Amino acid sequence: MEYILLIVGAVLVNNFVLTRFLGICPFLGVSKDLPTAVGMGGAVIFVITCASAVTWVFQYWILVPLHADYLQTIAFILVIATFVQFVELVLKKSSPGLHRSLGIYLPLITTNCAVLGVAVLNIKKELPFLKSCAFGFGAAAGFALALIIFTGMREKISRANPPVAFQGTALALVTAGLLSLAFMGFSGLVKF
Amino acid sequence: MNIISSLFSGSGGIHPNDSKKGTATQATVTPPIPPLLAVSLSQHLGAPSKPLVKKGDAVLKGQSIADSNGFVSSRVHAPTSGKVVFVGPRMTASGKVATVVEIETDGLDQPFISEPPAGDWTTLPPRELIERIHQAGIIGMGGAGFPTHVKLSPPPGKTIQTLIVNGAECEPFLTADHRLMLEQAESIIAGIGVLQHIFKDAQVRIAIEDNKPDALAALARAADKLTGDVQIVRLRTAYPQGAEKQLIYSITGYEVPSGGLPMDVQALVENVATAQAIGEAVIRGLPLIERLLTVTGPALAQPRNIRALIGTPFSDLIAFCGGPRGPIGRLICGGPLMGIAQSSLAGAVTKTTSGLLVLPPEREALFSSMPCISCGRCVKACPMRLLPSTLSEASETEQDAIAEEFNVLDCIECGCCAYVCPAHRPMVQHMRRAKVRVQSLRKQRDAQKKKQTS
Amino acid sequence: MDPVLTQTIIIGLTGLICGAILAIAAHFLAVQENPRIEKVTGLLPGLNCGACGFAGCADYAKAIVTQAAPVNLCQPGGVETVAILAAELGVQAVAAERLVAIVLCNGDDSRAARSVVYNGIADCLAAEFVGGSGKACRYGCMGLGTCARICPVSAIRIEQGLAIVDPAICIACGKCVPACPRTLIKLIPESRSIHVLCHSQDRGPDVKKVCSVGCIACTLCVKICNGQGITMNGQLAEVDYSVPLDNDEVIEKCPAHTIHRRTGRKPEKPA
Amino acid sequence: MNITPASEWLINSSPHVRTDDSVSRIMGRVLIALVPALGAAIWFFGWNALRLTLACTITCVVAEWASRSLMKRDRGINDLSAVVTGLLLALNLPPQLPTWMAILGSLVAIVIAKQLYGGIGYNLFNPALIGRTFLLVSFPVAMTTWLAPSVFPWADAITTATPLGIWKTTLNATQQAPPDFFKQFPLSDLLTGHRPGCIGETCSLALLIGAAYLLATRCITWHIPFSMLFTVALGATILYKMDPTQNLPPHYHLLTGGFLLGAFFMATDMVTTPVTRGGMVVFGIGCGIITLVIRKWGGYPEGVSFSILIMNSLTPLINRLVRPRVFGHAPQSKPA
Repeated sequence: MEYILLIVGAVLVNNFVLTRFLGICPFLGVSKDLPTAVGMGGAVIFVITCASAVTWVFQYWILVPLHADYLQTIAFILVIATFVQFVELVLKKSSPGLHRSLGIYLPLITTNCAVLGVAVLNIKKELPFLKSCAFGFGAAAGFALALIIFTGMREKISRANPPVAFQGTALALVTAGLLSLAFMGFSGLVKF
Repeated sequence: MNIISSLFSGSGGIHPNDSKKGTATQATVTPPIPPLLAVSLSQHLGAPSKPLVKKGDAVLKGQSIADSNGFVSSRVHAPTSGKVVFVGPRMTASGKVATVVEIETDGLDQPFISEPPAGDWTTLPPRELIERIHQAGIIGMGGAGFPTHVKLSPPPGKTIQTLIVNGAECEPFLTADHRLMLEQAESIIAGIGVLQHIFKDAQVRIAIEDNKPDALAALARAADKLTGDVQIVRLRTAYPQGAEKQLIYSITGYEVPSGGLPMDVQALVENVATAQAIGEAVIRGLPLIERLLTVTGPALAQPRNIRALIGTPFSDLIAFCGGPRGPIGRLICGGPLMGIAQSSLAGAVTKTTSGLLVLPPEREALFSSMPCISCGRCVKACPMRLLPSTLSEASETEQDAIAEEFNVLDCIECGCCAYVCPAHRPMVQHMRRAKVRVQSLRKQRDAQKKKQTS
Repeated sequence: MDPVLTQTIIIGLTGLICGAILAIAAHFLAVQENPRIEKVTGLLPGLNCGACGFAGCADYAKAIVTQAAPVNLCQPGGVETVAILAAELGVQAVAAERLVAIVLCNGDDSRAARSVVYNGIADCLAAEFVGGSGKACRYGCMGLGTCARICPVSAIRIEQGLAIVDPAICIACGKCVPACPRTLIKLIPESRSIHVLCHSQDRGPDVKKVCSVGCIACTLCVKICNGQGITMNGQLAEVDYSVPLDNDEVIEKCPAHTIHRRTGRKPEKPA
Repeated sequence: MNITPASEWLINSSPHVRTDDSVSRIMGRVLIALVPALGAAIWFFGWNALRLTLACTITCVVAEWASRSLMKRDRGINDLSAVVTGLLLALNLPPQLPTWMAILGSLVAIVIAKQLYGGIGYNLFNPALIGRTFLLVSFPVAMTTWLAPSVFPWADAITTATPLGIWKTTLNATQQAPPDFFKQFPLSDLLTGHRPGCIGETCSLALLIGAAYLLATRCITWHIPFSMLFTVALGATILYKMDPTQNLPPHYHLLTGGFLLGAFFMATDMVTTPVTRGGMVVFGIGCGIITLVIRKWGGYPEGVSFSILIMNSLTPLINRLVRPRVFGHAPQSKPA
């Protein structure tokens, strides 16, 4: 039950994109068509969940015993970068089409604040290992969910007729804001 | 003959005011031979016919004036005797430019062949019956104009189990098929007899909407002459009940697969008028040179069902019906839901012209450029279960890939979506545009693929 | 332990391990790529207009490198790109003459008659389904601007219901050619300057009824130039753009004022 | 023969007949359907109701007209959709809300939620709900201060709380249902509308009359409101059966808060809801579940507007995923 609440909280209540406003760059960048968004969502879920696990191990087995937790940020980025590179290699091999449409946003997961954010939050909240993984998964699933919903909306916007000044990213940002307004309804759902 | 009700009821459809009262009870009349006939050589689907006559030639009634140009093509005959005064490109009622043969009639109506073909047709093999149908220039008279001899020659491996004779006439205003069924039931049944000879084991289903009980009764009476598995089927009145795919579903419960033909579900649909023409051609050796059509509409003085020669100019038809009553706003060749708007009176009757509709000017324009408000009425009305709302938006923004994904190519252009649209969007035009664009997208993609593999 | 040392060791080791993992992964998951394709892509203008017949610049580059496709297909790039590509790949190539698009109709609202009122989508392809946008001529420009919308460089404008190409801007990508449902747009060598601006196959009297500048098929121009440069195609005089034609007489004598001089050249660049 | 010259004829693609119905007529019918609720609002909340209604409606119409003019687009306010938005927003506001807030909410609704997308047909979210939610998030106190209804002639009103508000705060504070809750809010008051709440949401009877009119004129179909109603009723029944002391009985779920107004007037907004009937059912079920979840576990006492907005955001996906099987696309057995 605790795990479910943790995940629900991370997906709906404290959605990384919609309430913490982390990871906006790929959120806007790869939300133009559905298959790409689903691919990106999958990649992010994989990277964040694994990164949560590995950074937890890294923190508590290496950095803490060595009293080097001040290296947290730089070490985490290193680990995350490795994961992202790995995902990129796999994707390039297995589905070049998806790889091409993700483009620059795939390597950019590395610097995606959401990934680092989850890792750092795990440590900050002093979550035990499994909960860290669950939280990581939930946060990533929330990102994927928001991305997919947003992609659907952007497809509809692409057939809309906005004033010229608001075409493209401007309107996408307005939409993201309205979406986050709607998601505020979930606030207080899980006290976490 | 018993009348049974159709077992299957398709989805979607609309119930417009059928406006048939004015002409449904009027017997067919034959106008005098017009002074000039404009016979198009592209009345059918497929390659235009090759003209066999040139300017100055004298022609006789029923004489072939154009020959098939390939397998999917048809022949054209002179509807009456006279002199050819022009052969060349002209605007036709279909809204396209086509080769037209203009005949100055001599009023003598001299026939080319006077004798019916010798011998008993029932002893002939199907191949020869089909050849007679080809020689008579018969094409689908319901609207599409597909050459009938092609339809009757399924490729090897395909069999026809259900032969559906379409007397649904679901378009509002039109009553020509209705009158044909009342006045020439015997002749239609004779044509069905010929079709039974071609497809020996096929069951015959004569489909008529339940708003024409007299036609149902007339055909039921006449059909007693037929042997084999024949039934009259009463259809629920709805538009587009008479559309080929919807009709096959109503009768057999099978959906013609996307991109497929009726023969893929072992069915064949012939319009009642076509069936009648087949009988005339095979039994009496007469080519298709005239047809019944309804000249009607609120802006016409005397709406009538008319037996018109192919090539009769629309202006003669309107004059024969007493001319317009008040100003004309639109002239439609065909029914109000699938007909073609005319930009002049220069059009002329073709083998597929089922009606001529004279409409008064509207108070407001029919279509507007208002955005879709996603009310979903078109989705409910679409008999193909498409999402016209999304498709029209995709067409508007030229998102051809979306249009393709949402199956725009399955659209039958019946017009139900545009009929119900409260935003008055030109839905059918959007669909047609998206279809053309998707097809060219596919062509491009195929070409690209070829390039990559080569 | 010295914190600096700890730091170095931790980060160094982590980096090493990560690097090793990636190296192994890269070895197993390697994808072959030809570096020349990328280089050639960089040399192309990057408009992705598709005039070369490939899906875009990258596709064309791939075809050049792997299938030895000719290097002179890029229209927007013009002579310079052909020269650069030829040098890069070490092949001989002659740049074809620069092409420009032209609309073979001159029937704007002041010259072409209107017969009906069109009520529908403002798009030529859509209007063609119902026989046009209301102009009486069945062959001429409908003026609904489908070509103008598809043009990637906005070289086409609609003036009084007639599409006009600005040759100075046109990059000859050819997108407008199939976009015109009445096939009025042609790509022609830029040095050709005399045009029969009509596409009507109607006979003279019929043309006269619907347009004041339509070709009435009097064949005078063909006689003047002895069939060299202008030929009859049915009821229409057509310029044969493969033959140079520079004869002002055809312009002056044309009774319907259908023939015009329009230069296709870009204005000379100041040296 | 006297024939109108063809130059006055119209040519258009088929079909050549169409329905007489139009967007402005649909909007007009929605306005008619809202008249009973508006009447009840004025009856119970008097001048405040009138003030909010006028402020919202006028602001919406003016904002719509101004945005259209600024964008140099045709078709201003004659489709009545701005009036509908304004009226719906007003009916969703608490009676004592300052006028300037109502005006601000209307501006957000029309300018941001609607015209930025290109106007009617293109908006993703229900504009009235965006306006209301924006106000709720920005001015939580003003938006959750309620007045007790006082029947004509209107006396000075007393500040109080809505039934759902009382229920939630008491439950959160004492872990027990508020005492006298059902005496304080008898079923009859919920039906007539004699209870605190947003001005248009209290009178269930008036809303039901309007809903019946909308259904009878085929302005809305049953799919969204009834699947939403059914989901909430079912969920509430299950919860109530599990623990009657901690959960509201199902009919209180349906008759309190903005449920009826939301289900019949906001969740049925055509533009922001799915087009397929299956999609509409999914939409309604989704709204019902989210409403119940927010009411039961969420931080806000009322979740109808949020649930509709969240489902609005899912509409494009529902339209894409819940589609009927296209004719001829089935894996069907061929005739033998």
